Amino acid sequence: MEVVAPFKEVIDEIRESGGEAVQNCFQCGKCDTLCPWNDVTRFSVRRIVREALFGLSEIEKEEIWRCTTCGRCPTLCPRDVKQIDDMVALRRIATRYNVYPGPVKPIRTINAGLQSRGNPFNEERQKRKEWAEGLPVKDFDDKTEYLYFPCCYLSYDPRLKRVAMAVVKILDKARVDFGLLGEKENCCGESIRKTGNEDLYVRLAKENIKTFIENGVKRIITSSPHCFHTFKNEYPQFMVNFEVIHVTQFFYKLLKEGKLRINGHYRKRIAYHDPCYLGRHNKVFDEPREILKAIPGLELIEFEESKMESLCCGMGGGRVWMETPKEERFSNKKVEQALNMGAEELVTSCPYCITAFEDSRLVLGLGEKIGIKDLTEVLEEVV
Amino acid sequence: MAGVSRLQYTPEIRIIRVMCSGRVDLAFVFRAFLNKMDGVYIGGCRLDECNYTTHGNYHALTMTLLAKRIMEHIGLYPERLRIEFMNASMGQYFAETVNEMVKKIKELGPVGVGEGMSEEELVRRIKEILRLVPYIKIVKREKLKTKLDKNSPESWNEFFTAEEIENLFKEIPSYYIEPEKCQACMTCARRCPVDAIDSKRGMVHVIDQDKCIKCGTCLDVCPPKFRAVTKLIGVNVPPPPPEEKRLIKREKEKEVA
Amino acid sequence: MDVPSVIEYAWRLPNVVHAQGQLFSCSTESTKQIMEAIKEHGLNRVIVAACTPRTHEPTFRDSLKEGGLNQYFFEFANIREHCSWVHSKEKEEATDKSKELLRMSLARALLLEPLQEFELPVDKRVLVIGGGISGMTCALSIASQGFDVYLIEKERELGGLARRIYYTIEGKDVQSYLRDLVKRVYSEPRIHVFLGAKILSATGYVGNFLTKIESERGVFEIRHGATVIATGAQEFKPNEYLYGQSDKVLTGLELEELIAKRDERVISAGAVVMIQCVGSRTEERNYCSRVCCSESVKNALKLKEINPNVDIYILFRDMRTYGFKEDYYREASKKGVRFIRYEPQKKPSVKLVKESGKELIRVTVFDPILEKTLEIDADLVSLAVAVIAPESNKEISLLYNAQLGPDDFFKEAHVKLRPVDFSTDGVYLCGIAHYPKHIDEAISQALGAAGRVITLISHDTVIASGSVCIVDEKRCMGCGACSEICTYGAIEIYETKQGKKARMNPVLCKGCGLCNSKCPTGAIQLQHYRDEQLFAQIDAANPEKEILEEVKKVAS
Amino acid sequence: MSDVEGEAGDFRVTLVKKPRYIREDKCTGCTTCVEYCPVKIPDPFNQEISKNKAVHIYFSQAIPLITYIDENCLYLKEKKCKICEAVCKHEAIDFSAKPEKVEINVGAIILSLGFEPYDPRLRDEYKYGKFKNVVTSMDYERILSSTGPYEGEIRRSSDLRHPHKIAWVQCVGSRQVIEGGNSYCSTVCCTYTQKQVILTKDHDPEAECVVFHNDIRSYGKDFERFFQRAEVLPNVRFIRSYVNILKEDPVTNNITIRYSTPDGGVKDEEFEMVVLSVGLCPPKGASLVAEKFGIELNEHRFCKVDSFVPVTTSKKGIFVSGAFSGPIDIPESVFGSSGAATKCGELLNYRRGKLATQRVYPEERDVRGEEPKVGIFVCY
Repeated sequence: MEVVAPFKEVIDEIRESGGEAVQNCFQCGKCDTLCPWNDVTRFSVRRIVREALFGLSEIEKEEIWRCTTCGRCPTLCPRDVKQIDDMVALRRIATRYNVYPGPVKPIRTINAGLQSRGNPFNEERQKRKEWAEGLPVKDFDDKTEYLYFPCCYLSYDPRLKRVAMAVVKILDKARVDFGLLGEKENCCGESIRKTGNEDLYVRLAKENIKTFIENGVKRIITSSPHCFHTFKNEYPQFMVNFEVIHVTQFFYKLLKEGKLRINGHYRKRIAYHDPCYLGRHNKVFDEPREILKAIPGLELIEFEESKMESLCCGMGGGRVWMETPKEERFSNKKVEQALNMGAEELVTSCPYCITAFEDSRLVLGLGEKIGIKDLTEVLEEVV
Repeated sequence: MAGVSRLQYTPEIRIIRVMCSGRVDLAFVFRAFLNKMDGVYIGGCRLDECNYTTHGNYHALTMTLLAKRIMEHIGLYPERLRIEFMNASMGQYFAETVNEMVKKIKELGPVGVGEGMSEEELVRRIKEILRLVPYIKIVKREKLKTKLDKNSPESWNEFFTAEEIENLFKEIPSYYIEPEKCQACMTCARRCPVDAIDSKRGMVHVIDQDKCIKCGTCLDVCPPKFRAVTKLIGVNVPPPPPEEKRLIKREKEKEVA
Repeated sequence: MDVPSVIEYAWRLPNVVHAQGQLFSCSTESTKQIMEAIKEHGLNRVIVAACTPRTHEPTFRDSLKEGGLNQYFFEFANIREHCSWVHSKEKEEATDKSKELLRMSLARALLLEPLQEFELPVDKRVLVIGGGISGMTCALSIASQGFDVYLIEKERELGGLARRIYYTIEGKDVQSYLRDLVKRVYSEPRIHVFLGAKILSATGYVGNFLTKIESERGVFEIRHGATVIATGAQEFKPNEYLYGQSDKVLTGLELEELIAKRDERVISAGAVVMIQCVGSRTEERNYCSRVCCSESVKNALKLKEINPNVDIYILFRDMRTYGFKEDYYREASKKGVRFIRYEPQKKPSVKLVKESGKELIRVTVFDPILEKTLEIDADLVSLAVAVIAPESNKEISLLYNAQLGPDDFFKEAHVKLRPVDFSTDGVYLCGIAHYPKHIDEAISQALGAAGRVITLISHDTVIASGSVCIVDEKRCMGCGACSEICTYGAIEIYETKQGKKARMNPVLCKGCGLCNSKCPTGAIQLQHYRDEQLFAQIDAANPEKEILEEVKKVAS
Repeated sequence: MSDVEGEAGDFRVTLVKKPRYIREDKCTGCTTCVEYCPVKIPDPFNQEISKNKAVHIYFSQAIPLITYIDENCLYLKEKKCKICEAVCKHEAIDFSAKPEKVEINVGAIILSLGFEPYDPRLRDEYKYGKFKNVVTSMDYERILSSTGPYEGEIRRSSDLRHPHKIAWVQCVGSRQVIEGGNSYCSTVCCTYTQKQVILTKDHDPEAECVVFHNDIRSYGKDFERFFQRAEVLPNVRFIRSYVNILKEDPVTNNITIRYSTPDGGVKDEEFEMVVLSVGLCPPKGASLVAEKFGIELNEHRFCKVDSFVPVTTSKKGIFVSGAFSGPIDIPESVFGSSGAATKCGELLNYRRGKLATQRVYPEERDVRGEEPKVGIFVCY
C-alpha cells in the first residue's frame, strides 16, 4: 500500500488558488453520484477533492480537466465544497506550470488565439461582424439602447452565424434599438477562466469592460449563456454592473409586452435542453419554455432529467476545446434521449450545446432523424 | 390492539387475564384440557421486552415446551398448546396466530376425540398429570429457569426431549414410612406442606399417596435416629398397616404393661 | 351483539341478585347507578361486562369504594375488545361468547377476596449519591422545593468529572458554572453535604430507606424516602497508542487541560492528531461513548483559536456530532481540521520517531477514499478515550437493588417510559452514571430525576397494590424456587423452627405472580390471581360443566 | 392558544377550543357515524395513504376514543347531509357546536410543541411525490403499523405489491447547507431507520434492505448494539454514501439509486421502494408561538434554551420540553419533561398543594360470612 504524507506546500498553493473549500468535504460521495461523467466512464470528484485536501493532487493527470463545470454537484453538495472553484484552482496550478496532458493540449492554441485576437479561433478581429452584413443592424453608439453581444462562436462559426442572424431579425421585427460592437469586442473569457488561465481572463474582461464603458454600453443582450453568466456574475468583481439579459429572457419580455407577435405555426415535437449556464447556474428555466409554449402547433416535451437536473452537453469548463472520445460524450447521450422521446428537434439556447449536439448528430449518423436548433432560430420562423 | 383496531378473528377463544405470562402455571394448561378446551394459547410480551423485570415470558416459554412434551407423552397433540410473544401494537399478529391455531385445532378435532382416546382415559391421564405437577416443578426447576436463545426458536423444540419426559415419569418416586421404624414423632406430619401424613399420637404415620406431592420433605426431616421414611422408585408402595396394627411398639409395650 | 339476551343470561347465573344493561357504563351517571345498586341490593361482588380493564378498571374500582365495598370485589368481563369489536360480523357467536366470558368472570368473582392496599409512610428526606454536576443539580432542585437532601460524595471535593472540563463546544465556561453551582449547594441550608463518603450499608425500600455512611464527618445513619444515584463515570485509561509511554500521547481531557492552561506544548504544536473511539465501540466495551466526537471537535476548534496554524487531524470511525453539534463539526472542517475515517479492522498505528533531532509521534492511517496510507507526524496525539462506569457501581447496585446494564452503567426501569427510575421503587438515576452524556443532557436528566423524587416525596404516603403475593408458611417447604426468580428481591428465605420458609415483603412485590407458578406446593399465592380463582375461571369456560357448584362451595 | 399575558407565577392564557361537533359525554366510540358518512378523505393519521371519513376517530389509540368531524364534512361546508346525526343512537352529533373560548390562570407554562418532520418536497432531488414508490420514513412508519393503511402489511402504492427490496436514504433534509435543508443532524434518524429495517425483516425475512448513510450515529444508550442487531441481519447492507435518486422504471415503478463506492466509482441499484429518512424541523408556527409567549428562538428556529439548563427558555416561568428544544429522542424528551416539571415545582413551590382536595370514601363494609351477592352491569 502506498504511503503518503500530507504535502503542505501544495495544500497552501491550492488554497491560494481558490480551492480552500475542499476542506469542507465530509466525503459523502454525493458529487460522484451526480457527476455526468459517471454515466459514461469512471470519475471521482470526491477523490480529487480529497487529494487536494492533503496536497496530493496529480496535476499532470487528465482527471483535473474533466469537470465541465455543469454545476450539478455544487448545487446539492451538503457541505458547500464549491467543486467548480476547487477544480479551477487545480487547473490554475497546472496552467502556472504549463502542464497540459494529451487531450487538453489544444488549450495552448486557444490561449494564443485569445491572447492575440480576442477569440479562440484565432480569426481576424475584422471578421467578427461579417455575419451581419446586409442585415438590419447598426453599429453600437452611445445613443443605442442595447448592445447585442453575439459571442465568438456566433460570430465566426458558420453554423452558429445563423443563430446570430436570427436574433438580429427578431430584434428588428420588434423594433428594438440595438447595435453591435463588432471588432471592438473580445471573448467574454468565461471558459478560459475555467481552464485556470486567470490572467488571460482578467485581460479579456478588462478590455471588454473598457470597450463597454467607452462606448456607453448599459444594457447587454447575449446569446451565449456563458457570456451572460460572466457579464452578470463575474464582471462585477471589477466593480461594474451592466444590465445583462439573455436573448430568451429578452424575447419573452418582448412577447409579453406585445412588441413581438407570433404569426406562424411550428408543427413539431420539440425537446428543450437547459444549458447549464443558463439554467442551473442562473435559474433561467421558464422563459425559454414559455416562448416555446406560445408557438402554435409546437409540442414541447421534457427530458426525464431537466431544469436543475439537466444533463450537461459536455462543453463547459473549457471542454469545448478539449478532445473527448466519442463514447464519452454526454451530448451523444442527450441526442439519443431526445430521439427516444420522439422529439423531431432538439432545441436549446447555447452555442456550445449546439456545437456539441450538431457534432453528435453527425457522429451518430442521425442527420435526417433529428434537428438541432437554437430557440432563436425557431422563434425567428414564426414571428 | 386487535380489539381496538377491530381486527376480526375467529370467535372460539376465551381470554383469561394474568398480569404476566410467567403466572401461567403448568397446572392451568392441563386444567384447561381437563375442561375439554381443545387448545391453549399463551400470549406473552416479546422476549426481552418484559413489563416487569422478571422476564416471566422466558419462564412461560420453558413451561410451554415442557408441557408440550408431556402432552405428547400422554398422547395429546402438542399443537394444542401454543405460546406467542407480542407487544401491544401487534394486534394483527395476535389475530393471525389465533386464527391459524384455531384452524389447526379444528383439523385435529376435539381434545381426546382427535387423538382417539376415550373420555374416561383422557380425564384419567390429565388428572394424573395434574397430580404430578408439584413433582414436575421440583424436578425440572433448574431447567425451567433457563433463558433460551430468543434468536434461534428452531432450537427450542429440542430443549426438552421425549426421552427426558419418559424418564421423568419412569422415575416418579414414592415416599413410604416403614411401620417398624416410625416412632410417631409427628415431625414429618408437621412439616408436610400438603398435610398428606396421617399422624396420630403413638400410631405409625402413614403417607396418603393420593395427597402426596413427592416433595421429599418427610424424608429430609425424619430424625436420623429413626430413618423411617424411604424413597421408592419403580416399586409399588406397600399398603399401610391396618389401623389395628398401627400402634407403635413402645405404646404396645406400654399397653401390655 | 344481543345485549338483552346477555342480561337475561346473567340473571340465570348463580348468586346474581342484580343485572342490568347500561348505555355507557363508565359515564358518571352509570357509575352512580352501580354505587346505588351496591347499597340497594347489598351487593358484595360487581361485574361489569364492557371494555378493557386497561382503561376503566380504576373507574369502577372507585365506584365500589364509593359504594362502601372493597375495590377488589370488582371483576371485568371484556365483551367489547374480545367480542363485539372483533366478531362484529358474527353477532350470534359474539353474543354466546359474551355469555361465556360473563360466566367465567362470575366464577372468578365468587372467589374474590377483599384486599388492602398498603399505605406506607414516606420519609421526606432524600439521599443523593454523587456530588458531580448531576447530583448537585438534582439536590438543589429538590432542596429548593422544601425537602432535605443528603448529598454524599466519595471525593473530598464536589464537582465530579466536570472539574476536568473547562468549556463546552458552544464555548460556555464550565468551571465558572461549576463554581457557582458548588456555591449554591453550600448556601442551601437544606442540602447536607458529606465529602469523602463511603456507604457502609443500606436497607429499606421506597419511602423508608436507611443508609449508613462514613465520611469526613464520621459515621452517620441517614433515613431517607428516596435515593438518587448520580455516581458519574470515569475516563478509560488505554494501554495502546503509546499512552503512558510517551508524554506526547494524552487523553482528550488531558489535552483539554493543557489547552485551558495555554500550555507551551499546545501553543507551539505544529500538528495534533486525535484518535476517536479509543476503548469505545470495541468488543470489550460495545457502546459509543457519545461525547468524544464533539469533545475532539471542541478541542480542535479551541486549538485553532489559539494557534491558527496548527494542523489537526481527527481520525474517526463515524462522526457522531449529533443535533446542533453538527454545526461545529462543519465549522472545524471549514477551519481546516482534517477528518480521516478509519475502519476498525485498519486501526491507525502510532510510533515514536526522531526527525531532525526532534521527537515526533508518527501516526499512520489508511484513508479509504484516497486508497492510500497517510503518514502524519504529530507533536501531540490526543486519544478520545471511552467513558466507563466506575467499579463501585456494582456495590451500589447491590445496596439499592438498582440494576446495571451490560456495560455496568445503571439501567433505567424503562428506556422510554421511565428513563430516570429504577425498577426498584424510590430509587432514581441521573447523569453519566446512566450513560455518557454532555453536561446539558446530564443537567436535564438530573432535573428529571428531581421531578420524579418530588412526585414521590411530596406525598405523605405511597400506596402499594393489594394484589401482591402472600406465603402460607404451613405449605411452604422452603425450597427457594420463588426467591431465586424474584428480581425485585421481594422474597427471602429464612430459618424457622419448622425449617426454611419463604417470607414476602409486600412492598417490594410487583404482582407478576411468577413465584406463584414456580411454587410446587402452592404455598405462595398471588392475591387476586390465586390458583383457585384462575382454576374457577378455567373451569367455567367449559360449557358442559354445570357451573360453579364447586366454586360456590369454596366461596362460601 | 390565542393570547397570553402576565408573568411567572401568574399567567393568563386564552385558549380557543375548536369544536369537534361530537358531544364527548355521549359518544361511545361505536363508529356507526363513520360507517355511514359519505365523505371519503385521505386519512391524516395514516399520512394520507389510506382513506378515512370526514367523521372519524383520529387513530385507534386516541384519547378520548371518540370521533370528531373535520372540515371536509358536507354539512359544515355546504349545509348538506347530516346523515351521521340521523344514525347516531346516542344523540352525540352536535353541529351547533361553536369554538369555545377558555381562559386559564397558571403559574408556569411548559411548551411541548414537538417538531415537524422535514418535507422532502422542498427539494426535487428526493423525488417525493414524483416517483410513486418513494415514501418518507413517517409514511413507512404507518405502513409498518398494524393500524396503518395496509393493516400492517408492507405494500407500495404503485401496485400494492409487497416490496422485497427497499432502500433507506439517510439525512434527508439534515446535515446540509443547501437551500431547503437543515445544517444540523436530526439525531433520531439513524436509529429509527435501524428499527424500521428490523421490523421489515420481521415482516418479510427475505427482504433486502439497504441503508445509505454517511455516518451511523448510534450515540445513545444501547444504540450501538441495536445497530449491530440490524447490521448482521441477512440481506441487510449499510452503505456509506449519499445517493442520487436517479430514475423510475416507467413499467415497474422501481427506482434506481446511484451511490458512490470508495474506489472512486459509482453503482446503480434498483429498488422496489425507497424510504426517505426525513429529519426533524422546528414545529409549525414556532415563530408565532415565540412571539406570543415572548420567548426567543435559536438560529434553527427551535426554542432557544439556557445552554446549561436546557429546559429553561429565555423567559422566566416558561419552560420547554421535548423536540421543540431541538432534535432529541424519546428518552431525552421524557427526562427533559420531568425536568421542566421540576422547574415549575421550584417556581411554584410556595403554593404547593393549595389547590388539592382530599377525597373521602365511605367506610368499607365487612362482607365476611355473607353469601356472595353479585351485581352484573352490561354495557351496550
